Amino acid sequence: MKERTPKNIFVQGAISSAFIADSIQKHSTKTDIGGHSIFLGQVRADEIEGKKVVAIEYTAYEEMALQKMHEIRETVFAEYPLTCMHVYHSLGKVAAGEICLFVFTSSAHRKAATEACSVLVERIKAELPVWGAEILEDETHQWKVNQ
Amino acid sequence: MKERTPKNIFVQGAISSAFIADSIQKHSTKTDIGGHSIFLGQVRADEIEGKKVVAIEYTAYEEMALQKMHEIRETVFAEYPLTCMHVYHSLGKVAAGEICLFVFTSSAHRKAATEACSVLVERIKAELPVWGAEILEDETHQWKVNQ
Amino acid sequence: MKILFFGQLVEMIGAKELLIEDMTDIDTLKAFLHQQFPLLAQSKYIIAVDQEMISDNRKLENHNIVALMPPFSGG
Amino acid sequence: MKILFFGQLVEMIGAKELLIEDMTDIDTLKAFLHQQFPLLAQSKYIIAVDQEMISDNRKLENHNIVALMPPFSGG
Repeated sequence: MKERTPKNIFVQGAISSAFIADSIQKHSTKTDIGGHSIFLGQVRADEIEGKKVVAIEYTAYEEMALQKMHEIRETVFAEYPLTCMHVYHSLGKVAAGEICLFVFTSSAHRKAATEACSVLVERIKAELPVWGAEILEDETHQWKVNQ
Repeated sequence: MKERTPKNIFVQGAISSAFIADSIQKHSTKTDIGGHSIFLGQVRADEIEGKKVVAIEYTAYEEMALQKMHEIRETVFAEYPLTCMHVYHSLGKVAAGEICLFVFTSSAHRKAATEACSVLVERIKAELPVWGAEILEDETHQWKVNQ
Repeated sequence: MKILFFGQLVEMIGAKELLIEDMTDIDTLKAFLHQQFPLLAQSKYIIAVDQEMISDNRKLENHNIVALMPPFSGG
Repeated sequence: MKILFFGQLVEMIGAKELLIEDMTDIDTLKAFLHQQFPLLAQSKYIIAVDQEMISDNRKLENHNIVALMPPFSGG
């Protein structure tokens, strides 16, 4: 297995559509790619006991999360014939309607990219030490629960 | 089932990353969305008998393709709880490294968006009357075969 | 009636569209086209009448639009 | 040793980090913390020692970093 050093996946605040566009654009020089699969997590304005979620504030055990992501990355690269894999997760406050997770996989044929992207999203949500506090419109908050 | 009139999915030439970014950005007002799934088809510079593919030129039976896409859209909307569904396919010449297919689904919870996106890509490739001619570096061409 | 050709069939026939009258059914039309364009007889294609894909023989009238389509390769 | 708290546990403990010396093992540490912070005893959390998730008891030394983590909710 190729050694890869842990990359930073965390960005402060929301992930902008310009950042995503830039990331897509950079792949136009990789002409062995036939398909890209992208997952974007967006903050929902859920209603909790009559109060709307206005943002999610994310915190993480960063060092451990990056190490864990490194392991996930290696496993997924070993299992799927991918050309590229990029993961970005927000820290801090992300308003409802904004993007908080960006998972981007590319491969020669679509199946690998699509499957790897799904696997990554599931593993990121289940295995990374990251926590989201849902900030409500009255400035109280409640801790997000996955699934 | 809600009636939807056939939308045009065809764009002349490549699909730009700016167009994709714009499309993502427009969804920030839809705060009931929790996940977006995107598939991008990119033209590969395959080598065919020693000659590189420099572009694919797409043609379609447009009227029939739009009608068929309309049917697919209705079926997928009926089967998955989606908030949004967008499909764009290139016509004309798309250079190697450029994007020729953009499928974009959104839903409250990620599963619907992810599954619907995969189903759409498969059905688009199998059922839409669209043809791609692979233009080689010596200006000859050969007709693309799916799978 | 209008006969439409797509993809590699356009090159084979040398036209995107032909006007042929009084073909009573699909089989008659196919026999006629295969005689005129022998390469077509060896090609894989499917037929749509008025945008509806068909696999069996079927009566035709002059107002029908018949499309000959090689295997799809979009995406 | 350094004890790290995350998510809702930070609010419960009132700190992101505590320094507690001479806890011989995880069970001893947990008993100590549960006594100091009774709400913690009723909370769901998992423990990592030096970033490695553990489920059973385990000896501790003062250079270890122990993290108490409520269920993850990233993404």
